[in-house]
Amino acid sequence: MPYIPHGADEVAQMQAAIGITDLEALFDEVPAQLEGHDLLLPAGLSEMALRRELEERAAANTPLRCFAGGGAYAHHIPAIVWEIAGRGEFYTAYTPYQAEASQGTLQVLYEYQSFLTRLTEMEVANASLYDGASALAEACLMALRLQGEGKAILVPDNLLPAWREVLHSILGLQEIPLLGVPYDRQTGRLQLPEGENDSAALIIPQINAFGGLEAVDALTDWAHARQMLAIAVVNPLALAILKAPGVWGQGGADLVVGEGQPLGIPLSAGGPFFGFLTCRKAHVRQMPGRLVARTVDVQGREGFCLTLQAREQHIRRGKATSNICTNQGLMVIAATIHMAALGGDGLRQTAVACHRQARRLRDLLADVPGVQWPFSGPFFHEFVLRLPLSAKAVRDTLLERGILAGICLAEWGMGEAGDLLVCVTELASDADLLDYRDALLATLKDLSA
Amino acid sequence: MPYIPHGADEVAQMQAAIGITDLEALFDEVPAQLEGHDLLLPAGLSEMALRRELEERAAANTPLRCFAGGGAYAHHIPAIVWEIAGRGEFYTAYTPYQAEASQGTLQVLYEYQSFLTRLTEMEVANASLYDGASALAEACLMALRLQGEGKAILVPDNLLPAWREVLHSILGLQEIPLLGVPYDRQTGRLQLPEGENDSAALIIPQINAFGGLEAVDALTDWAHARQMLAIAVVNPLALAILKAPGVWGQGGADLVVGEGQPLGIPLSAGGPFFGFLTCRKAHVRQMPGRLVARTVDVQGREGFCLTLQAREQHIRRGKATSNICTNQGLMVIAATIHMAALGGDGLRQTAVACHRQARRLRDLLADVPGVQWPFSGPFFHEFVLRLPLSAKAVRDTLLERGILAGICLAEWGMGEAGDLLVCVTELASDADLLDYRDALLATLKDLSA
Amino acid sequence: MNPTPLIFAYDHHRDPVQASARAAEEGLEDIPQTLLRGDALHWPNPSELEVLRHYTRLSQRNFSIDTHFYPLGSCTMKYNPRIAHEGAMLAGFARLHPQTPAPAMQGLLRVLWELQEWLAAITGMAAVSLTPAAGAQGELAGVAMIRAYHQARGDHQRKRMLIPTAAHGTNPASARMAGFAVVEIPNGPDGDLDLAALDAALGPDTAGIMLTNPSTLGVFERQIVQIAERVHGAGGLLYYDGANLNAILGRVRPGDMGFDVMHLNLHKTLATPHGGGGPGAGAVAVRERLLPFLPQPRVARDEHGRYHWLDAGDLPASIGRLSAHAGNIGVLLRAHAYLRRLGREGVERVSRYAALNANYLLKRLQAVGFQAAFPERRASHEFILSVTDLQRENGIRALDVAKRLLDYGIHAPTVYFPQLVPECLLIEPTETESKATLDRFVEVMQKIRQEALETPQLLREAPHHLPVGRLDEALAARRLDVADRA
Amino acid sequence: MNPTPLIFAYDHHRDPVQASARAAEEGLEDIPQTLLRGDALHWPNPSELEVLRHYTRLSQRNFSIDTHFYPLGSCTMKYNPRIAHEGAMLAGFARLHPQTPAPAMQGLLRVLWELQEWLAAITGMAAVSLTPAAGAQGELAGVAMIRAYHQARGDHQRKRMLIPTAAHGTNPASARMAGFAVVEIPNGPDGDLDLAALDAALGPDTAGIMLTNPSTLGVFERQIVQIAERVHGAGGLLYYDGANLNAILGRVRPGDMGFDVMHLNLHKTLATPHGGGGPGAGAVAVRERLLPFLPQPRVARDEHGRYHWLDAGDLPASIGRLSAHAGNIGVLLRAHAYLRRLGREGVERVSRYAALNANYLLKRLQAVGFQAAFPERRASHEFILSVTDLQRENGIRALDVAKRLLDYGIHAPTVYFPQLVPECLLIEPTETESKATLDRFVEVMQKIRQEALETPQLLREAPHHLPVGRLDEALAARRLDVADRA
Ligand SMILES: Cc1ncc(COP(=O)(O)O)c(C=O)c1O
Ligand SMILES: Cc1ncc(COP(=O)(O)O)c(C=O)c1O
Repeated sequence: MPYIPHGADEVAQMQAAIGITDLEALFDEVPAQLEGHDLLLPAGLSEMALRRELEERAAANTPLRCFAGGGAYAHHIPAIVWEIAGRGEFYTAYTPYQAEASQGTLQVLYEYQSFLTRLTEMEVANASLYDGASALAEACLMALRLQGEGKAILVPDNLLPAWREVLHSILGLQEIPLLGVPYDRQTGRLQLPEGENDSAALIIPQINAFGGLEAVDALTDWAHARQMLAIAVVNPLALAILKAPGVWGQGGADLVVGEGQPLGIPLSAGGPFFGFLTCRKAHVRQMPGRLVARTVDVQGREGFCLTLQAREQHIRRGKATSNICTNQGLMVIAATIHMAALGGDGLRQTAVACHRQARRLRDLLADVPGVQWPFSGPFFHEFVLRLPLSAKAVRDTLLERGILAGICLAEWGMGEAGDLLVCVTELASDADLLDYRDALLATLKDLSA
Repeated sequence: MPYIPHGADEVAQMQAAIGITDLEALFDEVPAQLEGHDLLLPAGLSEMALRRELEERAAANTPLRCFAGGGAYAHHIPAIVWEIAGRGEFYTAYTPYQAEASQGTLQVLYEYQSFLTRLTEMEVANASLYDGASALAEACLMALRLQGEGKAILVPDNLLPAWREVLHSILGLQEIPLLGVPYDRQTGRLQLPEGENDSAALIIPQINAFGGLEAVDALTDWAHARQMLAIAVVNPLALAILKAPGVWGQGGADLVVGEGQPLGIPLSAGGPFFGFLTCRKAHVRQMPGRLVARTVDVQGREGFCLTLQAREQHIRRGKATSNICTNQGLMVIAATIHMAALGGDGLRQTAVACHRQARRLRDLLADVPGVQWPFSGPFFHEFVLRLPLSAKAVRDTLLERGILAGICLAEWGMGEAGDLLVCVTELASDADLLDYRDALLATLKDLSA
Repeated sequence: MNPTPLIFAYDHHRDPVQASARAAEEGLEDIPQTLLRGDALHWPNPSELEVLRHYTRLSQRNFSIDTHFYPLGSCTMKYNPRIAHEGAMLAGFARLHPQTPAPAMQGLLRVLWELQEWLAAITGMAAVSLTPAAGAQGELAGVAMIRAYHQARGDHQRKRMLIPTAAHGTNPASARMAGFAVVEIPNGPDGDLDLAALDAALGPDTAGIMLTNPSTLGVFERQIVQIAERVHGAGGLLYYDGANLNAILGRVRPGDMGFDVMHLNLHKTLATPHGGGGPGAGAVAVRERLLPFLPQPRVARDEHGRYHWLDAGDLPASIGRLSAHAGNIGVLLRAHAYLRRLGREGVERVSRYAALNANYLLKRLQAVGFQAAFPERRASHEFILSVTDLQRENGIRALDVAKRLLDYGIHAPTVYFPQLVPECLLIEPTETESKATLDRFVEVMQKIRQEALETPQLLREAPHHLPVGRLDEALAARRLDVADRA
Repeated sequence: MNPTPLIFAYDHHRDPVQASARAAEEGLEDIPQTLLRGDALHWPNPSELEVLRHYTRLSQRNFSIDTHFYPLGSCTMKYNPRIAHEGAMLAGFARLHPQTPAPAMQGLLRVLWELQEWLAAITGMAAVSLTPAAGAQGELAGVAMIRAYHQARGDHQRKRMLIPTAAHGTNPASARMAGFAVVEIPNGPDGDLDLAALDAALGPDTAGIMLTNPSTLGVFERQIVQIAERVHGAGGLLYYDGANLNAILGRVRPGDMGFDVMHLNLHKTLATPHGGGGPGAGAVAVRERLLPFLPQPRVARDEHGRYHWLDAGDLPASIGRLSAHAGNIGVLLRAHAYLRRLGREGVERVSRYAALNANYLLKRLQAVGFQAAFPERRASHEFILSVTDLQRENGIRALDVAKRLLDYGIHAPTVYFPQLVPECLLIEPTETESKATLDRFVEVMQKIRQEALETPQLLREAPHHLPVGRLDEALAARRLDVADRA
């Protein structure tokens, strides 16, 4: 009996203690007509057979050198990160409600909060939300609580399309108006909406869906000038080199959210990742999600515990700041170890390496005939390449050469048919970049022949 | 600086404390002519580059379905085994000389000793030797200490050839006579030497190099009748179903050794494995290697510590029972977890499954034209197949089909050119057996064409 | 004797150069200065050993399933098989980019498709979407589908969601987040729902009801068939909160009880780990009539046995996307591995042994003097004790019992939930614990009961044997030190 | 509060049938009854969770590098990089059967070949065999090669091996195991070898000398060039015990000091883990003249860059095979990964920082009152303190200091080795520890010194804060309970 320890004698003794002779009796309060349906599941496997099957399934996914980004980035994760995060004491603990028996998790979460506030230059970070996109939806709801309900949210058209969809799904349930903000077709960067506007908040993506860098200072000031909150959406790795949202413009962004995946989380086909959210202390009572605080015990020894739980559903129920309960704890533990393992220098070096390799690839591709750059302006580690042929056809052909060449913007309903969003991280060696160039050259030749 | 934590200020402070201004000064006692040679090593790699290289090197080893045995066996290892054995607290501890700070390792070793004594039905097990073959050499030296020096050891000709080589290498240094014991060409089993014999000990392999089962009761009694010690060499997994050496014949074997690898140790191209050695309590003072005992602390609480250290080199130096110091501790920890994870039932089921699948394959191969069984008689999970062609040619061709078909006895200097030693374990599914049969059929056809 | 400093203590100042000064030399000169970070990041630079040692030692300050009995009610802290972790971490899964075209991820898609099928079989529902990241997001998806369903029928007035008072906090929070008003329905003294109150609440504005069965009171709702009839009769739909599915796994299917939509907590019922607070997975399952509204993406199989994603284009009536990708895939892989390992027989066994352990524990704890909240009822997979007797006697509260349990190396049960039972302990042993562990728990509880009566101060000041004593939560909220500042 | 029972306590008696009764039904009927096990095996049948919990909890009862500072002299307890573990456990390595033909294991053979080359470069030797399983087996191989060398030259009378009194116990034990008689050579008061005693011992029966440099006294043997000249002059060979190689790694090559043969402890110098007592790897390196005698197998590369094994057939003069396969491959993989990560620069840095840490610690400990065994000498990578002053004062022994250190969460240094320095502590911090860790060690040692003078009983009864107090080793040997009987 996999995972059930009971021997026959033990079952007999336990039944006797309960006063039954058959385990079926334990279900005598269940109306009979509800039971006894055939369960259409296959037979169980031994662990040995299961491992073999898992390995076969894993092997049925083609290994590819990854040049796709779009909100999920292939990075090196130091071996110690999952070695530690996978330790049973972290991996199989529950949410740290019993603080004294959870000081390990709690201190890690406190350190995580500290890392994130330093990275974003904000004052408070929660202990995670499901992912970047849903974190953005939560940030919008938080902004509306701060700004008064009924107002709109300004959503950039160059925000990642899946993120825009999530905003529509979640905020749409409360019929919150979402107003698009267009981008300049030459630069891919946001165009400031003209005229009056009494929306609650402006979302500012740094980087945008094309990998481009926005004029974040001006955008922040524009929002603040109109009594809007500025909600920054940032790549946490990029913040090692880019200006922290806490100091954007005159006043800094009010809320900062992002996808934590670049901080030590495996791509894993899109999840589990984690969303982060940081804000100013003044707004903490409207914050969704868990918070850990440093405090002392009865003897005055330092310790950590959950705090401001009255914001949360298990206390406040229908009036909570969010319905979130289980969050992405283990991902945050891994991210904390990852941030520590890289250290400040390593984080910066990684960001720099990503960008340097991206620039190198761009330079190499300049030699490829027919290739264009639809957008001018600065970028971080990701850019749009306009191919003279269908980007989809090119991408699919490159798969056969073991390369995931990028994301076809057309599949996102953006850009033109030839547009490929290409991302380069520190994982790509110089040889990989040359291979990419050569494979692209060959493919363009083959496909145009 | 990989793995060295010192910042520049710290180095400066430390130098000041020492009273030097340059690290080179720390080596001022080293004669100058000894320093300054060029170190011909490649430049260092980042962890990222190293991981990639390691994966490439691993991938440069062909994945094969394994039908080779000969002292190293492919078994399923439950996921928890290395998950726990790899925990830093086990993985990076030293030999448990400081008992109070090593109760984890010590209790595991005590449990290991208990498992092994129960498995072999002996009274004492040491805490490991390097591998099965070197453990056998140690057992022979121990037998000579017990029986008086100058005597010979009887070494079966059907003991694994590498093990015989090790005996020659190690015992040869002390010029100990090793006398071969022949085997019957029909059965592959040992033939009892005739006439007088005042050797110190007889080695009895169960299973022998052909996978065959020996008449262990008779062999043990024969040895004892001549005042020899009986040294059993056993496969620990097989002991789940085979008679324990402690009860062989009238008196039971005196020393039991074996290769521990089948108990949860990855094949890893041949090591690290571990050798085990069990004996009767009467002989414990001649035992090589570490021993853990249960005892109590100052408050009467149960605890564990190393014992009878006076047998060991760090106390007894040149007169120790062996020169062994570092042994195979972590392998023994893994083996203990493995034995616990399988449990008594699981161990037996595994042994049964191995043998059942081996019989199945033998039955399937009966259909293959030209194939013979050179040896009659019972076997455990391994047998010799006589092919009508060079076994080497067949094996090498089957590699291309992803199958390691077995071991060519000719490469061991045993048997005939067509002899292939085939091992089947629980890892082989019924489909694998059919694939083996089909691949062999096809290969024999191709090669004879 | 070894307090653990924060990671920020480890700084060897390897590289004191101002970050901004380095931009050009590092190859960032194409990025305008105004967009670059000005100050250096105030981060530590620990060595790899320092990191490893720091977090390894911190890990040892946790209770966890792998180290302690953890009978936390409503949380189903069962064994999380390690093989599932090994499988999910295989490079072939862990390194897949979410934008990989389907032909290059057939292995994964097959796993997801099978999991959809199996969850449909387990729940007795027509179809499944795996995307919700946890139970609460599953609830949100579920009630959003109820909303979409009514709206698609032009039934716009159905704005009220009925929820038992005993329900988990996420239920009302999710309903509110989906734009519903919440109406609370009380339970009767036997733990079952108050049918009269239900009738009174039902009406043309009823969108539906959110229930879990067995309920959060640890007993099976015996009137479920009648409730379903009445709610359906009033035009409402039934939502099943799958948190307690372990109690009936492989035995009773929510679809057969009359539920229209539900989520499963894969991180409870299907043995994926809690990770100190997540990640979970809250797959949703629906009857036929809600199928068009399922959140996307989902996985489909074509006639050639090839797998592909269904997304916005394929699912026009979908409530949409709840996260940027396809949900917590790594968790789904683990749940799939668990189901594959157990198979049909193993799955059926789960609820039987979960119930055995709970009922055994209940009986034995009653025998040593503890009061059950519903003594006349069978326990489901969990049950409630109330220590109001100890409170009356000596002022001992559920919290004190909980903290004292920690001293004995046992994680505390859930306390003060459900809120309507005073001084309650909600105890869920799960099927993966042995009789010996349960017996030790009884022995410890008996000892604690005696301590509560004889040396109550011992409980009030507990825990005594952990790295920290009882923490000052009031001070924590007042000071609000939630980040270590540089 | 939670003593951990033995694993044998977990038995759920799942299958009470007598083993032998099942033989036929299981498909073992082809094996004669007399060869089968009669009784059932007296083994537990724990659940997977019980196993996981039991051993996870036991692991927490260990000190280890990953959790504690571990300045164990002569053992080089440096950080064991985790990436090396990950690499060695890759299926492509871990599942290789040793009898895999060379063309199907080119990846592994390349790694081993490179490691041979790199170790030759590091040691300044001509060739390397990786097969010895640990230092002591390396020593045996080494002295066996010395024996083979003399015998090959017909020099049969060379039966005596010279070994300093301070040497590690394995040196004389290995020499004896190889058939040599051992002659001990004393050290002078400054730690260097007594040259007069050496001269007196040298003669036509001298096979060689076994040395380590820096010696086990923690100082560099300054006369090494002279020693080599004299031993070589007498027709003997020099064996280098590589245990202390970390002190000179990348800086001084044993080959340049005049050694003919040596082993390396990869589990010390090359950062492979100790695993609670092994496995190690004791690769041997030799000068040209001993090359023919190296133990087999070794790896060679042909002109096409293909790798293959060299074994008995290729190496007729080899001392032979020391274990059934090619040594502790998994350990070798880890050592290779470490060298690959560090590269030339990193390797050179090791000895510099190992020496910095040791000398810093020595100076600071002297400053707080501890006595160095060789105060006039530089420390190598380690150094010796002697607490005879505390013994005289209060009867405090090195052991008491060691046990008290455990209370402060620091693993004890090596004590009573080398045996010739009374009440000694051999302290080796290694290069991977930070200044902060060393400073804390000094602080704790200072506190312990004070305790030794003021409250000596505290030390004599230490440790106080570990799962067990000081254990009764005499009772252990007397009772000899070395296995739990069924
Ligand atoms: C009864 C009940 N419902 C819903 C939830 C919410 O599930 P999740 O934490 O996965 O969001 C929980 C979780 O504890 C629960 O116990
Ligand atoms: C100086 C010295 N020589 C030799 C050895 C023996 O090495 P091993 O334990 O690897 O056999 C040791 C191990 O502690 C040692 O310190």
